[in-house]
Amino acid sequence: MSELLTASMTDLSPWLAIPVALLLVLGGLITLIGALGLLRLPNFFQRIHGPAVFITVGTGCFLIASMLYFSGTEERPVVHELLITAFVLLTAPVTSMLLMRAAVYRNLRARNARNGASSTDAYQFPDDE
Amino acid sequence: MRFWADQLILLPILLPLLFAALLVLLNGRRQQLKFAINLTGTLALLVTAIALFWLTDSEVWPNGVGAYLAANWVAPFGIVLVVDRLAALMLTLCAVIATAALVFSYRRWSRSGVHFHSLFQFLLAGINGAFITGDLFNLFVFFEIMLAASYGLLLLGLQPNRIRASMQYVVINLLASSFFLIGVALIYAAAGTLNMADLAVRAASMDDSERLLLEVGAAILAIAFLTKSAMWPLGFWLPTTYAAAAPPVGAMLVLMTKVGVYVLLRLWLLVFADQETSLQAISGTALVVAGLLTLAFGTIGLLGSQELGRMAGFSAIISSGTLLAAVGYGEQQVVSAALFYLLSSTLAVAAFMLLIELIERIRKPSAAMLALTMEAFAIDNDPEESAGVIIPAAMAFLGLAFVACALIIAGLPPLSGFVAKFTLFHALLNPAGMFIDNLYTAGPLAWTMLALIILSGLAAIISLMRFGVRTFWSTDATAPRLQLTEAMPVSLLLALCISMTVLAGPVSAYLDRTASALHQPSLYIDRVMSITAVPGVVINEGATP
Amino acid sequence: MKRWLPSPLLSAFLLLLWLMLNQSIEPAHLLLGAILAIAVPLLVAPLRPTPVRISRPFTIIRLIIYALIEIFRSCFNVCTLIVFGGGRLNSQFIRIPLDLRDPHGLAVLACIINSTPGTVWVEIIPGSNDLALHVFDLHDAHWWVNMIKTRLEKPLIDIFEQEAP
Amino acid sequence: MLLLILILTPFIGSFLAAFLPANARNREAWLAAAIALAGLIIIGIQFPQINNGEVLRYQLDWMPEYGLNLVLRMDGLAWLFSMLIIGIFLLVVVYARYYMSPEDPVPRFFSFLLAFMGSMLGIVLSGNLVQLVLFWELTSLSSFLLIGYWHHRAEARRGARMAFTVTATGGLCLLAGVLMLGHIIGSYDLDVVLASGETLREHAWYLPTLILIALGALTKSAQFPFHFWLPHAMAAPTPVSAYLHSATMVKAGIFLLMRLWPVLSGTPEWTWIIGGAGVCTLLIGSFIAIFQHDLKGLLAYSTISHLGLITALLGIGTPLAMVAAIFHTMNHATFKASLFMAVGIIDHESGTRDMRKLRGLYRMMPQTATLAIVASAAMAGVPFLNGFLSKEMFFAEALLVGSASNWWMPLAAVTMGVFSVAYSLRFIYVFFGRPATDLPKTPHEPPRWMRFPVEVLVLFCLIVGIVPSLSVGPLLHNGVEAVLGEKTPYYSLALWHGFNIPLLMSFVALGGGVLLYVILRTRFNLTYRDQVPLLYRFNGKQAYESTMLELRSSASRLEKLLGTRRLQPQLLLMILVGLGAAVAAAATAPQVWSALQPSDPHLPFTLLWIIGGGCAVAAAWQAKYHRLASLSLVGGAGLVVCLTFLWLSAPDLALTQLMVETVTTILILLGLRWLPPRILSIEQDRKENRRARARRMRDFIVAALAGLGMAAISYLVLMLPAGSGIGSFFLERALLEGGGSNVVNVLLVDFRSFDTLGEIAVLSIVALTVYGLLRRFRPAAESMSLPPQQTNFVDPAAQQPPAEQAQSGYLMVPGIYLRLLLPIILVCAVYFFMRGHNLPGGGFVAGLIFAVAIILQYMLAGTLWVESRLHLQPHRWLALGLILAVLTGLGALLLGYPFLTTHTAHIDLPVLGALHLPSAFFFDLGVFCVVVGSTMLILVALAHQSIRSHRLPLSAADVADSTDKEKH
Amino acid sequence: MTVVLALALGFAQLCVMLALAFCAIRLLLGPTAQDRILALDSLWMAAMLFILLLGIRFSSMVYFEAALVIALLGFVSSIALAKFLIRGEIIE
Amino acid sequence: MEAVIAIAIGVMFASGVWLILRPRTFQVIIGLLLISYAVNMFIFIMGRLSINKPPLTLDSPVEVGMFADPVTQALVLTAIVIGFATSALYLVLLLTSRGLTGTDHVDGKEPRQ
Repeated sequence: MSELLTASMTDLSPWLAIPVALLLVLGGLITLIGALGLLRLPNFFQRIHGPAVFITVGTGCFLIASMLYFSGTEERPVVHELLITAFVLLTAPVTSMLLMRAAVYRNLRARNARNGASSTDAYQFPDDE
Repeated sequence: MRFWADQLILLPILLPLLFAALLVLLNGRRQQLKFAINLTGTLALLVTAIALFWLTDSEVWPNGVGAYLAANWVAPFGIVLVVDRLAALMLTLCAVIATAALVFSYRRWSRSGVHFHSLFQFLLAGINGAFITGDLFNLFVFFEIMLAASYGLLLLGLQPNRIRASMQYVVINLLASSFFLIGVALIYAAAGTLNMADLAVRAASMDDSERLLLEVGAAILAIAFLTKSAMWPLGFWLPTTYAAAAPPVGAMLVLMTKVGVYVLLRLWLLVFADQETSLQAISGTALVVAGLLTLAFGTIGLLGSQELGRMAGFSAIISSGTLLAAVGYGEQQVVSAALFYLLSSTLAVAAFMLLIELIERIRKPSAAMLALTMEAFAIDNDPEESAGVIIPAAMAFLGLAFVACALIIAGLPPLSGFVAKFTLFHALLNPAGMFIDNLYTAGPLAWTMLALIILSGLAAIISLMRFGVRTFWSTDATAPRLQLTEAMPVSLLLALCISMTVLAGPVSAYLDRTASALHQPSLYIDRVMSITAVPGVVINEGATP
Repeated sequence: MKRWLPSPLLSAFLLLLWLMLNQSIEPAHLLLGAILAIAVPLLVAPLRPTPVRISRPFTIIRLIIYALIEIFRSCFNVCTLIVFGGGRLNSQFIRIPLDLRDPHGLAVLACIINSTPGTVWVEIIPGSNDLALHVFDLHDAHWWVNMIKTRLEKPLIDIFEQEAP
Repeated sequence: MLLLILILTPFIGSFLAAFLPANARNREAWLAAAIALAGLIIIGIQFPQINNGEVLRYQLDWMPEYGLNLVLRMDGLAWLFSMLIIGIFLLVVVYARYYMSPEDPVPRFFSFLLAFMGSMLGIVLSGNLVQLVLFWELTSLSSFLLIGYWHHRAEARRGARMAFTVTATGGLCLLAGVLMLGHIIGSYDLDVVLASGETLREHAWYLPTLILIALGALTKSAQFPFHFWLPHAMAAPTPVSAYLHSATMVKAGIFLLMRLWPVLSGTPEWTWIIGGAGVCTLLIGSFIAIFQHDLKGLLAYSTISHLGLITALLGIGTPLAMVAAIFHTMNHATFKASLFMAVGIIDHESGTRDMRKLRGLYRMMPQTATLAIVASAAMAGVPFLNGFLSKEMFFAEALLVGSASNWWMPLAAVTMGVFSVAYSLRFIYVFFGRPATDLPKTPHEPPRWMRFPVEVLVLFCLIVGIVPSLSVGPLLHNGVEAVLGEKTPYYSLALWHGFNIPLLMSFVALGGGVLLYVILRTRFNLTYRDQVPLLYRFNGKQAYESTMLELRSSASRLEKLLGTRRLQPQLLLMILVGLGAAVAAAATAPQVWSALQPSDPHLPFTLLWIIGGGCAVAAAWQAKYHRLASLSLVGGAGLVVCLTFLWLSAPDLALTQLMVETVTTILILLGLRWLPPRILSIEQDRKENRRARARRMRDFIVAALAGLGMAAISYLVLMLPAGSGIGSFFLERALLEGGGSNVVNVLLVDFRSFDTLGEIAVLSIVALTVYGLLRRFRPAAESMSLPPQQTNFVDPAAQQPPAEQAQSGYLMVPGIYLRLLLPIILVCAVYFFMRGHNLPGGGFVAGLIFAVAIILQYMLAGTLWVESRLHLQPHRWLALGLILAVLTGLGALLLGYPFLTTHTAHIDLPVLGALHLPSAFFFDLGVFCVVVGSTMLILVALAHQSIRSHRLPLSAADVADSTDKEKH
Repeated sequence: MTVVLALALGFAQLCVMLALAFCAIRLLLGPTAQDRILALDSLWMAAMLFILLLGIRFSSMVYFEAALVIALLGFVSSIALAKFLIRGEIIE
Repeated sequence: MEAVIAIAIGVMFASGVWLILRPRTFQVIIGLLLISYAVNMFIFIMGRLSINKPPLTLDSPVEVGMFADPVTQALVLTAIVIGFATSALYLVLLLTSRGLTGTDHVDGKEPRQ
């Protein structure tokens, strides 16, 4: 761990450093929890919620931290991290939608093979009227 | 004069690249036009090669070594292209075989693949690049160009056996390329340079650790080249590949096997020749032994095979084995003789590859027809569209050509094969020079080699004669249809062999000069290291990131 | 105008993108960015068949703020559930009947829902305009339906389907 | 000069003859005869000089530095042999004109014959030993063609092959011998060689040299144990046999021995090898000859035996023996040629050569019969004929050598005499007795000119036999003198030397022969014996055939043993050899392993690589049954590699790796559809036998070793300090002289732009190859049908066409994003392209990004939809990119700089400020285009397979088994 | 202040590292294909975060582009894999 | 760090080697990918390891020690591209082989049992 502390970090004014540090810690925690969810949760439909946490919030925290940090070191507003946010927002839904659909219909096809489920059985809603 | 002579060095790579790109653009169905362009390119290449051949043997460049700084950066930083006698010779050989293969492909093969013409030109660019580059990594790049193009050409006209052969060929070459990279990387780690001449300079003054890296790197690198030159036990892909390849491609493959040998020769003599290290002695011996094993394997294979394509493959293995052993031997006389052998055997085996298809037409008329229709199934144009004149007395021509090839491959008189073997034997027996009697100069390895070469000649006689008798003297041989475009290339290659025989004196004198230059690496090194960049490049001072 | 600038919003975004990427507003970059912002949409126009119409900028801001709050709230919930939830999760699919038809509106909705931890968009159930949604820990399905229909769908309809009858 | 003409004319004639029309028997014969006559005249006018003991020499430089020149040298011996060769050739030509039937392809015959004659002349006139070998092999070759002339006959083919194999092999041995000789003596020039016999005989290599040369000579002269090829060579047309087996082919070996006699002979080894072979041959040959039924067979064995006689004489090694040898060579040529021709006439006229059928020919063809009888008498050594003289000399020499210790020598000589008389009698017997009636044709006298050559030869036999010293005395003397020089002994060629033991021996032989013949005929039923007594077990032909067969099959077996046609062993070998080479090199090199110190364990990095390594290993583990998993795992490993690059200061690499990673995944996924499903079944797994497991174990060990090697060498490199490389040069100059601050990029587009040019060439090639391959690709039958995902009833989107999916199906919402992303990604591509020279990025990354953007659209809406709206034409991109790159490079030439030299244009624009436009920019643009073109070409070509394969109608059966297949 | 920041950064890095590891473990374990794809996608995202942190730690904006590329194009292989699951081929 | 990366290269190389010795084409292509990763890393580390020293000489004069070796990076870049191209080629080849010979065995035919 020692080399982590010797990182070549530029000195930052406390007004920036403290929020950056907080954001980093928060982001780290959320990321860890998200990944833990992916690892620990028992089935796919639950697991997919884990990464969703860190993809949005974790990324957000780190990006803001990064923006603040570089704005401090470069002494100008650094906002290009917003692009990453934008891109993540644009791409993440696509992946999870397709994955969910793939999972749903794979399960359905498997059930179909077992006990002849049909396309209307794709979802089991809790309170289907 | 010098300026334009210098630019000429570039052409063997650039011409094919440009022509290839041009041919890609013509992705229509205008076969005739594409062929014409391709032929123009190849002939231009031939002219260039001959010009370089002449230049390297004249006084235009100091010591006949022409160097070119690509991108105007001096060695060892930029990439240097170097043409010396050996490179020019190989360039010419390549251009000749390419011309023959191309003309041969006119009737049938050039139509059987979409991008035959572009790939063909790319292949030439790769081979030529490998001959003239003076940079190890650049050599890798050109090897890859060459290999990639050869994969493409090998796969012309999808047939299961071709696919199977390619599966081997491609994977083995990919692995060999990995070895190549590992070797180059280690050499870079050891010497901190990629330029071969600079490497030679630095290799002379290395500390222990660098030496270790260099030697391991060189060993791994050597495996890559040895695989390409089909050393036993790394060369089993070769007969299969040759047997499967389309004849013009096969002819080019014959040349490509020699590229491995060429590089070994170049690096070996350039970098490792002057060093009295254990590596040199051991690996020299190892190379000779490996060459001999290859030779023996080729002999056995040749004896045992029935199929013409595989026979050609084993002939190529035999010639590789001979060359490897000769390179390992390293004496100037031997190298000179080996070069003669290289020229003669390459031309002959290439001619043989081209002949195979024609001969198959005699053998199994029905099978040949079937193959033709199978091809026709997928070919754009009608393959029977008459191209050129059908030559009379096809049978006699084929017979003569076959005999000539067989004679050269077996090393029987009167053609160049005999001269080549004679010079090789002579050099082996008199390594110290002309008839200097020294019992110990010709060691047991030389004797083994001599015996093996004789045996391989014998095997070639037996095997080829068996085949020839069965084919040409069989009762159901049918006179094949043969066109001028198919007969001409074969005749061209054989005519060259014959003229090599008649002009053996001048040719071997030239090769002696080549070999002696090779044995004076300082000529090459000095030339490469001393060439200066064209001054006055705009210095970009105002550059802002 | 229409011919040279098929989608002004996109062009503006691209110019912004270019400037942010280069982190500069020098004239050279502005010029280049402008060229790109005009040229690229023209080039890709054939591949983007659906036109976009947007109105009511204030609704957009309100929506964004609400979405952000929702995201953080759910994030906290989900994190708690992952860490302390153990096996007591009630993960369910729910069906939400939608009135929103505009594909772009749906897309934004999908973005918000997926960005909100704890909910994942599955698909618009074929043959209907109902959304299948997967909820991480379901307590009350109706709450979800209401929340989405009022807080998210309504503004989106306003934004994207204003001119629609 | 005349000598050169002499050598060249036959070859030129051979060439001309090949082009004469097939039915022009006369013209060809005239051509051949004219050449022969010209040759005779040329030789004739040399006689005075030769008679003066001069040696004619003509030299043409060929390969002087190898001591190989074209040297023509004529001395007495060569003169004599040339005379024989051309003289008999002339007669054979006349004879052949009548012998050959009009249906035969006569031009070829004369062409080969002329070539053969030329090569034979080449041998005798060679003044250089290597040149001699060259012509030597040429005779083997042309005789091969002559023997196989009637190649539609199996025995002709076999005979030709056998003759060629044996003689050519001998030729190779001879070559080796000559090379050694040359090495010992220091020259291949005959004059030098002949003068340095002492050097040779005292040299340590004398014995191997002798053996090799002897092998050459003995095989050619059909000496024991190589004699077996000769009888089979009788399958040739009779004129050929007459020529080859009397005066030429077989005499080449004899000639060689004579030629090198001054150098090689005079040692016990010589006597034992040459003499021994000769004696064995003469006995065996003459013995077997008796039991032949074929006339030509009899003559063949008789030839063998007479050659054995000459060889034995040479082996004896005394000067007088040499005289006898030369003399007998001439005599044998004359009588044997005439006999062969006579047999040819018999064969020609009666249609058979079987002595069991032929009877009483004397009545039908009295003149021919007389000639044949005289000739065979000469063969038997009857007085007043030439054979008698030389045989008597042989007896004399045998006696001389055969003192008390070598008592067997004269005995052998006499035995041979006895046998030869016996077989001569057997031969003559066909002319007597009751005329046969069961012959295929009714024999009668041949045309006048067909008999003429026989008459001439028989006349020679008589003249030489009666007045030897007058007729051949001077010729013989010249020949002998050429060989022996000062050692030439005194000898007399008189018919009568008084009563002496040789004469006695002659008579014993004559008498014994008659007696033997009578006994054999009456007691042993000679005529009907099928096998040669005692020696029938030794069947050379059988041995040859089985050797050849065995050679082929064992070679084939050995090849399979030593080689393989399968891929896996080859790869295994490659890795093992590579490993071995590396280890060997490391072992011989200086040892620096002590430099290795443990490095500090960097925790995050370690963790990163536990992940990476785990992914790699798992990918290897899953690749067989879970392809998708394996692919994802490789993706994971790639990602870790990418992070490592980034961590270790290589952002360019990281970017490139990321993009390549993505494209590769798409690529493999595109391909995965066409691979057969591989379903893991535990049952099958259990069945896998022990061998498979052992194989896996072995591969595992090899892989582990390879990995260990790589790790070790990597570690070593890392622990050693970096030397002074070329890197700093680039760092210092990239910005100043290369005009870019991203050194890696400047390296790629400037310093080492040549590499990049090559790299884009590789990309183009691969793309073109892939396109070519896939254009005619036919997927396997079972993968033609749609994947299970598209053939079920549960998925509502199963049968939607792709455009519909994107427009209103399940892809509608994602499609919005993907379509919006397209312009964004394109702008990013431009961004990465523009900044490449100064910051991480560049044409390659930009190209890949661009291609991915397009491919996303393909994935979204299907090939047809996209291509109906976008005409990308990847070929053009590719070609134009290449051309752009090359032309940019060539632009430098216009300014007088080398290819690819970078230039920067500085343009000052109002408002915008200074603009630096390096030519590397255009080069990079070329790279970009090529990358886009080739990536698109590859991916699209693959994607097209789906629309090309048939869309099969959905069937219930498909649905039923679709679910089983869905396991990846 | 630097120490605080460095500590926070170290903590964040460790967390992301562990997240990477968790994703990788899920990638290894599966059990279904969709799990693996999800894990791979998360791995990419975590890697992006990792790169961001690396950039902060080295105070360098060079690393930004790599993160940008992942953000923009990291999803491509995931959706390709997902589409493969849905349709059995990725380009129809 | 050095040891880690060395072992990493070794592991990837070993996995790749093991895979290319397998009989199925898919295994081989995955193996080739892994080998090319390993080799690329290998070339890369020949310039030794350097952290946070990307070879971007943004300002002159250049302090050489502050930058990683750019040469190996350039080499790896070329090698990555070429590796990508050749694996694409092999992939298509294996598909073709599969289509034409009906098997995904590397020899184009199933081994005799």
